[in-house]
Amino acid sequence: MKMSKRNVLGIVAFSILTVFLVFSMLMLHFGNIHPFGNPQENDMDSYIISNAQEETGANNAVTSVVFDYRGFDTLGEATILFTAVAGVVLLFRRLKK
Amino acid sequence: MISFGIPYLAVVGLILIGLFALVFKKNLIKMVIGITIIESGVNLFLITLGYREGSIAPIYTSSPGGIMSLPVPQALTLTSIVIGVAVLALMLSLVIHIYRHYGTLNVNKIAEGEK
Amino acid sequence: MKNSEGMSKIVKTAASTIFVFTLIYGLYVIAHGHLTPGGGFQGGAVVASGLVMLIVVFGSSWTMKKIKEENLSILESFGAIGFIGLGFLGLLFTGIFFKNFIVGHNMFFGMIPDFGSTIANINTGGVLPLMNFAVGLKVIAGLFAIVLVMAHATSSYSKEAGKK
Amino acid sequence: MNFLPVPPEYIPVLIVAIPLFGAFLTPIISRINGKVRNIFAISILGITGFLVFWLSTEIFTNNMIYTYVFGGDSNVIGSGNSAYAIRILFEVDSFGIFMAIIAIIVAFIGTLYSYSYMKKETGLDKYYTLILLMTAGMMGMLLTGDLFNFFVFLEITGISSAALVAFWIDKKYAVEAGFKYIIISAIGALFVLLAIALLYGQYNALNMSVLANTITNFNLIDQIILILLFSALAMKAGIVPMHMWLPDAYGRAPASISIMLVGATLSSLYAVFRVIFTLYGKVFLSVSIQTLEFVTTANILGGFIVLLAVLTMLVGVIMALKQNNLKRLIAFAALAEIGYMILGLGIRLAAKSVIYDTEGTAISILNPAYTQAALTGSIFHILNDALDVGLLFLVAGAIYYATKETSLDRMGGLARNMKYTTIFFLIGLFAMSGMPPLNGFASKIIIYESAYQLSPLVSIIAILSSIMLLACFVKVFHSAFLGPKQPHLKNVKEVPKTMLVAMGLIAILIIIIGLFPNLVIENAVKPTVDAILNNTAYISAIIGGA
Repeated sequence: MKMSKRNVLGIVAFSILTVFLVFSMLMLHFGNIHPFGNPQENDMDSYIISNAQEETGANNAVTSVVFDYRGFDTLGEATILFTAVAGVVLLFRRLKK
Repeated sequence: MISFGIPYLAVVGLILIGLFALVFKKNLIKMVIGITIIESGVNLFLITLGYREGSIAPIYTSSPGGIMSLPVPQALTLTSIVIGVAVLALMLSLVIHIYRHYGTLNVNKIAEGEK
Repeated sequence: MKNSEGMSKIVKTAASTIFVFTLIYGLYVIAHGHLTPGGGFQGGAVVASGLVMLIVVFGSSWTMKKIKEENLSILESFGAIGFIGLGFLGLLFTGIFFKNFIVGHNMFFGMIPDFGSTIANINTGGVLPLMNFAVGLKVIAGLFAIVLVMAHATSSYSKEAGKK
Repeated sequence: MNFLPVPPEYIPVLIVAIPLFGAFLTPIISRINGKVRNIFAISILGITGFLVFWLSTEIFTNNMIYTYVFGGDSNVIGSGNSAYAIRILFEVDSFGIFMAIIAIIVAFIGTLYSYSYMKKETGLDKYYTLILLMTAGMMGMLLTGDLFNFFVFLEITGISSAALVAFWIDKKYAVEAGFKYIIISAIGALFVLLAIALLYGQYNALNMSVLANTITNFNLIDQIILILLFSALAMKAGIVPMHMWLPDAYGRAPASISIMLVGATLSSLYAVFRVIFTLYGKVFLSVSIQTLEFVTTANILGGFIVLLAVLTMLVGVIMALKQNNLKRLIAFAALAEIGYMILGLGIRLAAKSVIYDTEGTAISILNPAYTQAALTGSIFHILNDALDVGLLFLVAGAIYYATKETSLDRMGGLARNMKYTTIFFLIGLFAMSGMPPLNGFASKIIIYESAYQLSPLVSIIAILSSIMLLACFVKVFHSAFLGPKQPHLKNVKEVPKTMLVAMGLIAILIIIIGLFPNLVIENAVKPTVDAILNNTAYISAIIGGA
C-alpha cells in the first residue's frame, strides 16, 4: 500500500520533470539561446580569456578562474571536502571513551 | 546545427535515469548511485555549456592558437565534482550505519523495522 | 610474519614501487597546475588514489596503525589554513580577500607571462601555485582520511560479524 | 563609531571567514584540551555575532547595501544593461543581515548549550568543527550575491547538518534521519545547480544583480528555472508536501543541533524570498501597465503559495496532535510555524490587482496596503519562530538530559524538580502559540489581519491552527511537568548552569520582543521589508544607475 502510493507520486513527479527538462533543453538548443557548440558572444568568459594571463600570471585560464576570479568558490569547495572528512570521522568515531 | 543538441538530450537522459533509480529502486546503494548519476548529468550540462565548436582548451602554454572554449563552466564543473565526492562519501557512510542497524538495505524493510 | 594482513608479498613490493611513481606524478600535476591541465584537486586526487592503493594492498588496520586519522585531520587542517591564510594575507597586504598579491613582483612565482601562446614558465601565477599546494595537501589528507576511516570501519565490522 | 580595528567594508568577508578559519583551527586546538576547544568555538561565534550586530546597526540605520568583491577591484565591467560581473561578490542588504542575526543567535545559543549538554559524548572536536562550518555555511548563504557561490554554501550547510543530525550513531532513527536529510539536500542542491546552469546558459551570468536585471520577459526557460529553484528550496525549507525529512531531522538530532537546523531551514526560506523578490523582481515586483500578464502570473504563484502555507499549517498541527515523542511534536509544530511565514509571502503575491476604468482598459496596478503588512508579519515571524521553536527544542533537550526520556508517557511531575526549565517551557509554549504579550502574538496578529483581508477562510485556518498548537502544548505541559511523579524520575535534577543560561538568553529575547514589538518592527523589520521590495536598489548597487 505504502509503496504503491509512493510509486504513483513518483510517476507523476517523474513525468512532469521529464517534460520540463526536455522542453528546456530543446529551447536552449533550437530556440538559439545557447545552441550546442556555438554559444553567443559571452562577455564574462571573453574577458577572462583575454585578461587572465595578465591579471593572474597563469597560463591556464581554468586555474586562474578556479583560484583567482572565483577563488572564494574554491575555498567553499575545499571547505566542503573538509566538512565531509569531519562528518565521516564523526560518524565512525568510537562511542565509548 | 550539426549536433541536433544531442549532448543536451544526453543530459536529460542522465538526469532521468538517475531520478528513476532514486524514485523506483528500493536498494539504498542504488538510490545513492541514482544521485551520482543525476550529478553526472548536471556536470555534463555545465561542461557542455562551455563548448565552442573547434575550440582548444583555455590554456596558453604552447597552445596552437585558435578560439578557446569558455573557462568558467569548466571551473564550475570542477567545483561541482569535488562537492559530489564529498556528498557521496557522507551518504555512503550513513548507508553503512543504516546497514549496521537494520541488517538490510531495502527501503521497505527499513520502513517496517521502524514499527 | 609481522604483517599477515593484506595481499601477497609480490603485490606489496610492486605496489610500493608503483606508489613512488604515482606520488611523483601527482606532485607534478599539483606543481604545474597554473601551466598545464590539472591543479591541486586533480594532483591531490592522484596522490590520494596511490595511498588508497596502499590501503588495499596492506590492509586498512595496518595502515591505521601507521597513520592515525587524527594526524591526517591535522594535516588537512594545515592545508585548509594555508589556503584561507593566503586569502587573509591578501586582505592584509592589499585590503582585498583572495587578492593575488604576489603577481607582478617578478619573484616567488610573481612573473607575468607574455600574452598569447608561451613556453611554460613555472615562476608565474602569483599565489596560484601556492594555493595549488595548499589545496593539494588538503585533498591528499582529506580523501585518504575518508577512505581509510571507511575501510577500517567496514573491515572491523565484518570481522565482528564473522565472530558472531 | 569606528572602534573596531577593521574598516566596516571588510566586515562581510570576516563574518564568513572567521567561522571558517575557526573551523580549520579546531582540530589543532582540540589537541590541547576539551575545555579550551569549547571556549574557542564559543568565542569564535561570539566574535562573529559581534561583527554581525555591528554591521546590522550600520545597515539598518543608513538603509544601505554593502558590497564586497573577492580577489580584485575591477569587478563589474560596463554599466546598466550591458554590465557583467567577473568576480564573486558579497552583497549585504537589510534582508541578508536580518537573517544573519537570526542565524548567529541560534548558532551561538546552540553552541553555548552544547557546552554541558554534549559533555559526555565522544567525537566532540569534529562536532564543534561541524558547528562552525555550518555557521559559516549559513552566513555565506545569507550574504552572498553570486548564485554559484550560494550553491556552494548551500552544500556546506547541508553536509555539515546531515552529519550532525546523525550524531547519535548508535540510535538507528538518528542515522536514518541523517540519511534522509542528506538525500534531500543533495537532490535539492543538484536542482539548484541545474537551475543555475540554465541561467548561465541563457544569460551568461552568475551574479544575482546582473541576472535580476536581465530577467524581464519571463519566457519558458525563466519559468522552468523558477519552478526548479522554488521546488528545490521549498524542499529544503520543509514546506509541505516535501516536508517528510523535517520532523525526522529535527526530532532525532541533538537539541543543540535542532535549534541550528531551524537556522539552516530559515536560510533556505530566505533563498525562496530572494529568488522571488530579487531574482524575479522585475517580473513580480516592478509590474507596469505594459506587462499586465505578469499580474496574473504573480497572482497564480501567490495563490499557490497560500495553498501550500495552509497545507503546511494544517499538516504540522494535525501531526503534532498525534505525536507522543516530545521532540517530534515540537518538530511538527515548527513545521506549522513555517506555514505562517510563507503565508505572508503568498498574500503579498496573491493580492496584486489591476484597476480597470469604465471602458475596460487597465489604468493602474494596485498593491493593497495589507500586503505590506503581510510581508512585515512574515519577516517578523521568521525571527520569532527561530526563538520560540529554538527555546522549546532546548527545553526538550534539557528534559532528555535530565531524565533520558523522550516519550511523553514516561514523563510526569517534572515541575517540582526542574523549576527553571518549567518556566522556560511555559514561555516557549505561550510564545509559540501566539499568546499575548509574547513575541509570537506580535507577529501572528499582523499575519491574521492581512490574511483576513485576502480571504477570511485563510485567516480562520491560521487562528485555528494556533489554538490547536496551544492545546497541543498544554497537553504536553500537563503530562510532562504536572501530574503525579513517575517512580523512575524521583532523582531528577535541574540541568547544569550553561544550559540554563542558554535557555534564559532566548527567553529574555522572547520577552523583550514581546513587550516592545514596535521597537523591533521599526528598527529591523521595516528596513528589511523595504530592502526585499526594493530590488532596484539591490540591482543598482552592483551595476550602477538603473
